[in-house]
Amino acid sequence: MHLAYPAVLSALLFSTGLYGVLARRNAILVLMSVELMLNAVNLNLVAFDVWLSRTTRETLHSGQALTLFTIAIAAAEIGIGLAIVLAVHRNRGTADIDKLRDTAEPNGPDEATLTEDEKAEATA
Amino acid sequence: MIDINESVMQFLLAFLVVGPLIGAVAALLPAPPGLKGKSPEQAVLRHGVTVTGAVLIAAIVLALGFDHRHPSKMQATTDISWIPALDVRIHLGVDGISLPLLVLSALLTFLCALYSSFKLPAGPSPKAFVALLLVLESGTLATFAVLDLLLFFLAFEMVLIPMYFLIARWGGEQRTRAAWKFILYTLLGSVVMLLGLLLIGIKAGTFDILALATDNGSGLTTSVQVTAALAIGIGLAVKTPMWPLHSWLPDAHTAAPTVGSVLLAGVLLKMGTYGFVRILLPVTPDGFRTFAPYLGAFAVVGIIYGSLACLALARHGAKGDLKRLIAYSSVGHMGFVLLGISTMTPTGVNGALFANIAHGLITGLLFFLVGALKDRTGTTDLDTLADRTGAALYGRAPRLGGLVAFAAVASLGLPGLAGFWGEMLTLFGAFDPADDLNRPAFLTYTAIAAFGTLLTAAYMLVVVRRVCMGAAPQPDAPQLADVQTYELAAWTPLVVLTVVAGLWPKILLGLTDPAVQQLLPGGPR
Amino acid sequence: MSSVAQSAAQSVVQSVDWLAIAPPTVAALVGLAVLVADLFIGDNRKALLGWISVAGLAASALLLLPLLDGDRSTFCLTGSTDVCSYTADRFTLVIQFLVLGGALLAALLSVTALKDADRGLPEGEYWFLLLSSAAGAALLPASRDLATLIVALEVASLPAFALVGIRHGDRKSSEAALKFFLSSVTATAVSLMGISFVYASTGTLHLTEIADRIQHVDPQLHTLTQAGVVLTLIGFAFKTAAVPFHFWVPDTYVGAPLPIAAYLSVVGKAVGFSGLILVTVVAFPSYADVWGPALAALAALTMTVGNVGALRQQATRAYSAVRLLAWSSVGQAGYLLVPIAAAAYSDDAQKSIGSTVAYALMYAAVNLGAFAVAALVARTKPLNRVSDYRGLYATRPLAALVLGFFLLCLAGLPPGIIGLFAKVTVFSAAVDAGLGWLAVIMAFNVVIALYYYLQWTALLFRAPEGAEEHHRAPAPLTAAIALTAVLGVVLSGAPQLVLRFAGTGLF
Amino acid sequence: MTTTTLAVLVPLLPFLGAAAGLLLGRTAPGFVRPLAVLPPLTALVLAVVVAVRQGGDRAVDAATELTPTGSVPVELALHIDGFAALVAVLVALVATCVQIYSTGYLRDDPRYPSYAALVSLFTSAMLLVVYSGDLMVLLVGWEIMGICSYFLVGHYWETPEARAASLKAFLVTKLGDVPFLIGLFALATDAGSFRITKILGTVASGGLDHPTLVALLLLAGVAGKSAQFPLHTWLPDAMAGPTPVSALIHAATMVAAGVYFIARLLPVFAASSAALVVLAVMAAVTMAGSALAALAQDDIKRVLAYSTIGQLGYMTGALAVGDRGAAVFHLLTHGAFKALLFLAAGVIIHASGTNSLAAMSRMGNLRARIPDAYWTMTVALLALAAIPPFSGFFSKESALGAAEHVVTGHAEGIPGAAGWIVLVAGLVSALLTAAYATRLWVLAFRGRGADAPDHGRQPIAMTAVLWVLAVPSLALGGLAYGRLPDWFDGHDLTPTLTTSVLGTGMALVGGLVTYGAWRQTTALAARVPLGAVAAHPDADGGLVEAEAIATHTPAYGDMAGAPDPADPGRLLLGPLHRHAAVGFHLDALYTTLFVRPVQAGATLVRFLDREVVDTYVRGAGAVPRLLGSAVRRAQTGNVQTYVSALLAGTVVLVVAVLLVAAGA
Repeated sequence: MHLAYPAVLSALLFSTGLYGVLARRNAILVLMSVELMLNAVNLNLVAFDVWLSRTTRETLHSGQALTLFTIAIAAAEIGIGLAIVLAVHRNRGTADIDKLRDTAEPNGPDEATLTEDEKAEATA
Repeated sequence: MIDINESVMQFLLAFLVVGPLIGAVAALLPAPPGLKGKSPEQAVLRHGVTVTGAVLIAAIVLALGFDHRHPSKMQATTDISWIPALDVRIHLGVDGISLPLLVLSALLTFLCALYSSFKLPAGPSPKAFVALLLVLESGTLATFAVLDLLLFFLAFEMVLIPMYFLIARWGGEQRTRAAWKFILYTLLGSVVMLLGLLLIGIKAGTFDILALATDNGSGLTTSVQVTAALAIGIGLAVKTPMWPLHSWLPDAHTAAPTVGSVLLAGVLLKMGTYGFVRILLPVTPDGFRTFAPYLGAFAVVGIIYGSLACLALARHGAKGDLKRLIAYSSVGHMGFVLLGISTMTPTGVNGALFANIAHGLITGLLFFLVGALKDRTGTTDLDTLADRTGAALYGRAPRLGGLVAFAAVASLGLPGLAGFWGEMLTLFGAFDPADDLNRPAFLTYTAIAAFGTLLTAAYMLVVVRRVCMGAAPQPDAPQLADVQTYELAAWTPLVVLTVVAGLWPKILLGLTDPAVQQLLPGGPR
Repeated sequence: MSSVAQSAAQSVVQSVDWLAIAPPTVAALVGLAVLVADLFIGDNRKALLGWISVAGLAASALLLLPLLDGDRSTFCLTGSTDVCSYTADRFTLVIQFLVLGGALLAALLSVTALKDADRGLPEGEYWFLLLSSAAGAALLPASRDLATLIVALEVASLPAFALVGIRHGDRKSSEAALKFFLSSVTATAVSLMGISFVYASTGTLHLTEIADRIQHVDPQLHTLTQAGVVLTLIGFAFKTAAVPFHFWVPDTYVGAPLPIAAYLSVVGKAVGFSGLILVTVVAFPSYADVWGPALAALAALTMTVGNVGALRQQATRAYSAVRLLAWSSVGQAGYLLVPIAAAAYSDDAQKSIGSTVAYALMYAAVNLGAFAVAALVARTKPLNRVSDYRGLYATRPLAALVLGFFLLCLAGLPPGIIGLFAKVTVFSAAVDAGLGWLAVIMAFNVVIALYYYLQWTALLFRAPEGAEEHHRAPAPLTAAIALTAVLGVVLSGAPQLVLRFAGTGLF
Repeated sequence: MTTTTLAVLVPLLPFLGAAAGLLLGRTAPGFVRPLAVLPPLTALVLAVVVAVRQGGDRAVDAATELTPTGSVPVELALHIDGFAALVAVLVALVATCVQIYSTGYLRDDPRYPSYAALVSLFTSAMLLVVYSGDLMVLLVGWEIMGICSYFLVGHYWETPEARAASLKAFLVTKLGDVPFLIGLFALATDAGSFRITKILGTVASGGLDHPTLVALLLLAGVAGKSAQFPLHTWLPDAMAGPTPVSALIHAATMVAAGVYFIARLLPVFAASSAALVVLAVMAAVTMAGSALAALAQDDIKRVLAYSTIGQLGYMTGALAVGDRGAAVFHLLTHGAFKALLFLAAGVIIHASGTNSLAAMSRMGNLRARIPDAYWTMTVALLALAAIPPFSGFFSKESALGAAEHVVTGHAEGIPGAAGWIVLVAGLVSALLTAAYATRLWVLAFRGRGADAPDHGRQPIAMTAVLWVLAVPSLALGGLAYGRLPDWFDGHDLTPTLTTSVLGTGMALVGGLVTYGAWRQTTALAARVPLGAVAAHPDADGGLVEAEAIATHTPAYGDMAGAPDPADPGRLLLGPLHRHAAVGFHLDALYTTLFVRPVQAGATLVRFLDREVVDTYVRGAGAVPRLLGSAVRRAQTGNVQTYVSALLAGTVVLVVAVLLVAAGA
């Protein structure tokens, strides 16, 4: 099979993941699309490794080694990602990314707009 | 005159630079050592006076121990490596050019400390005031004593923070805006200068001013010299200040307290011109030669611009502030100094250095007097001071009036006083510039600058007319206290030095001439 | 037979130089130990965990000393022994010292933070995460192949996400964690894509081998390689918070607990720029014309945006102090990038890299000091506003003087002599490489930066408004402040200690 | 004591007197008066001794280096030839007389100590100019004289006229000094030294590369200092100062310094004939114009001021025809009788309580009140009008003789045109001089009407000085025959027949015509009452004069003229009177030509500074602020914008790098 097929597929996967990250509103779905991007990279690595081992007699297969590492890292990331999304959901009642505006740079003088619970928390 | 062995001289010079720093740290300690005054304020102010006094005595002893027979040789040199990675060496030394400036700075700071120990400017704790004053002194003395490009930059920047706080904390109205404008403008200039210094240091392989000066720019290609001269020139021009880059000076002076103005005008402006003579002239002669006519042009415009601005401020109904007027007069005087340097002739540079010292003495005295006037009448606005016919200071406070007249006359460059020799030699240098500079341009500069002296005379005497003269003071007019003893103590050295330097210019020119001859490319090696 | 088997095993199993990999390993092991110990220690003696972690970090830092004598490398390919994955040369040791020192200071801040939160924060998990992140950060400078590099980057980052979001029930903390997480993971994905392209064109992951093979890549793959080189940089540029990737910094620092913000601003950035150095100078020296201009542009943009962003912070707004420090760290990242960009143009790349390392050491000490004083003030005024620092000199003179010194070091003005000379080294790297325009931009930035640093310093010495009750500063916090202050002053006195890296070659 | 040490003491003593006076003026008023009078007296004695020792033969030369300058060193040098010796004697004499006179004139003026100190400082500066052999040291003395004249003219700083006059005096002289300085530089660069001897040597060897330009530059300075035609407008206004000051500074010494300088460096001027012609024209215009203006002045001191300008015109005329002996001879005689005229005028103002001739002409037998002033003033006026036996006749005739000498073609190198211009102008102004001298004498002493108020005898100090100065006004002429020429490098100073007959004839005609005109107009005086008298008549001279000056404008409409039909001058000048009174509107011309453009420039600069230079600085401050708000607005807080920015940045970076790599 020619190298182009997996490369193109991985590019497509990567862009779908990218679209998912940028467009989806729910945090969980964003996490899934991030996973998609990482797997696109894995596909790419494995494809190149096979192609390299055939053409240049490369014996170390470091591509596949890196793929294993990436899979491990992706797993760890999802673990922490979900934990954070859970914390966000518990604090806010929703996992909608667009609502996360508390730490933005407020424009006007924000003494007045300091929300109640922040005041509460400040005085704690 | 008196011969002191080399190591004592080295110690003296090192003490000049480090002493004030130690004094500053000591001032911050809760119970500053030394004389116990009535209150802690009194103690810390007296501490300030003792430290600056010690530094002044050290400077005078250094001047006496200095070998006047050959002032072009660098004396009292210490040379220790500090940061090998950047090739920065603590290389101190003093020669005919830097000795007068060192003594002037030490004297002015001592007088300021003395003056403020009796009359503290309104503002927060005097402890901080004394500490800042001492750090400022250490910065200025270091600038004149240091012979390493990067240390020069370090000393150049060391004065920024103390002066910022002096203006921002103890200043008059609009002080924060003026302090910001001062520090940001000067910092931009000095950082651009840093680029030039680095370019020289990297291309020539060393940051040592002495080594660079002796091989006189032969180690640098002309294009490098031109860029370096431009960058360093801009940085120094902001500090001098040269005409288009001067707008921070009037605001800083109007807002600064008396002591701040005296030090700003008396010492800080000299660092810029000293940089021209010590770095640009010897190290990048070809680069400087390309810019000399433009520098001359800007200098001359600065002279006329400064004088006309003063005339505008001195006019009736112009709501002109006296300190702002003196600030613009400094722009004019510094125009003369720059013109002298741009001629690249021994006469011109001698004139520039002499005018430097003279400006320090005279403008320092002027600012002291205006400060005293402000303490007495509460305002420096010329219109409120001289309502219709004039403030008649001759009548109400004759000695103060006499001193104001003396300072004004010295400032307009009356021969027989210090102001004349600097301007005369600058004009004489410009009349006959270095042979590869185009003569007609410099002849026009001479003519315009000479006309500038007339304008200077005009606005100075208008100020004397509106401040000192006036209708006979009515008996009910508020009584002005005449000169106090502490004021007299602070001002007499300046008056005496102005007269001595005027009547016997050899005291300064004898020192600077051999050093300048050796510095300039054409001069004898 | 056994010897043959052994030799066969020998040939298959790589020989591991345990001393070389000691610093990161010790940190990781102490982390695990703390995690396990957390189960057995009762609630009232949780502080013990803190001191164990601090001791662990100190031990791993001390373990750097034996490595000083010469370069040691391990995990090498059995074939050619000079291609190794882990090398402990001078560059690694300096960066590891920076990382472990930074983590130690952050740990000191955390001890007080945890005590103040009194069970608000889970101690066991907190220390485990901090130590593991420190271990990852210590591993990164030593890694000499892209796989270890990425793994180290992730090991350093993942605990950081958790640390940022560790405050239960705090909306800001979880929100900041999520933002940090999403941005970082996307950047890593992009970086991995770049690495895959580089792997495709060179066929290997070891940096030294990449450097040789990348010179003669077959022409078809040339554009792919160039794209790969730039994409690989993105992950590390993100970690240093270069401009297009800096958006997460203010939000994360505000949301995170203060010690973690300090940790991120120093160790996070150290990870970023050491990764950048390894990738650019060691892996792709021949592609200098590719990453040189890119990094120069990034540096200029980062400086300007960072300083200008900090300029507009209103002193009275909530969290403005931390936000100001965040923007200032973005600005400082710009200064860190300049020598790396200059390395592309100058003939002696290692000398200009030294400038980054020197500047980073100064920045680490001074920035952590500033955060320490911020933590001290935050204990009484939780809103962390810059206006809360008004008149600090009246109540805590020493803290005010020290904070003033740190801010002026960051600004690069004389009381902060080490700051000034560090900036001079960066300037001289730029001028030496002929990047005149970058040096001029940097000059303007120094002036803009001075405005907000000096504004804050001036605020410290102004007359205080309300009456201030004075209570004792906790021991670890005072220790941290004292340590950084002494470090700053000693370095100001003898800048050669730090700046000597700018003089000599590091690799 | 060698001549050099004596010569050094001459300027040094008044300087020390001045310094002592300034320092302890207020603390020890007791011996301020002796400190004022003794130094100039001893200086006079020493000057006479030096003059006698020098005796007109070899010039006394001595020099030590004052300072190295990098190219041409400045030396503290003495160069005393015959001219210097005699002028020094004159200066010392007049200064002593003025100091003695001032002790009486400003008896109870609170500011007397500083006044006396400044007069001594002035005297030492003038003596420095006279003796100095180095041009730069001469310039130092030159400008110190200028500043002393500024302070002394501004002595009555309560009156607005004095405030304006002092500023104007200094600025106009300084305007002259600017080209003067550049001229000195040109000389020094060509001669390689500031020493007069070297410069004269270079000129002799033809080393001066463009003498006309140098001469004109120096001429500007001389015109400013000696109040010659273009820059003379400051002298009449300077009469707002005390009379002794006018006598010393604005009659005998400072204004003569310019003439003396040209006499010292005549070869420089003689090197270019164009310069001599310009000098002659300038002298001619000055002589005629000032004489006309003097005829129309109402203030007695302004008449004398314009007369001084005219007499200086004579001296420059004599120099224009190359005879510096005649010029310095006239300088000496003029110094004596003009100082006497001013001091006598002081007495008159003190006695009559006014300085306006119109008011004096309405006072009866003023001469009975002040007999000394009357007789000495008559002697001086006759000398001024150049009537034979008096010294004025001999010195003026020697000048006209020199001009005639050139006209008849005997003198080589001097353009004939210069001779003609000087001769004709000299004769015309001889007539006019006699006219205004007679007018002054007649209006002052032949007034009719109520008797002048009697305030008892004038202080002895003032009257004695008058007689002391009357002696040289009378006798100095005789010296023309005796030993004077050998002091002045030997030319014959005796008056030639034709010019003396012509000159005396013109003078007599002028006097008689004015007397006739006065006879007709005096009747009108009774019908038109005019005049105001000072408020405190019995105060000391200074206070009376200050009030007289202050009241002149309110009483008579303006500073100079007065609407008095009984004034013979009005009859003689006719339509010209109105213009002559205000000095031919030169002041108005200079204000529009110089003062207004400078003030416009000042306002332009103030506008430029506030609007242009500052806006750039403020703008530079605003740019980072704008960028800052843009950056802060970009922090929207939405993660997805952050990530999209991140990816967009990546794409842009990759594309840019590919383009750059492909392009490069």
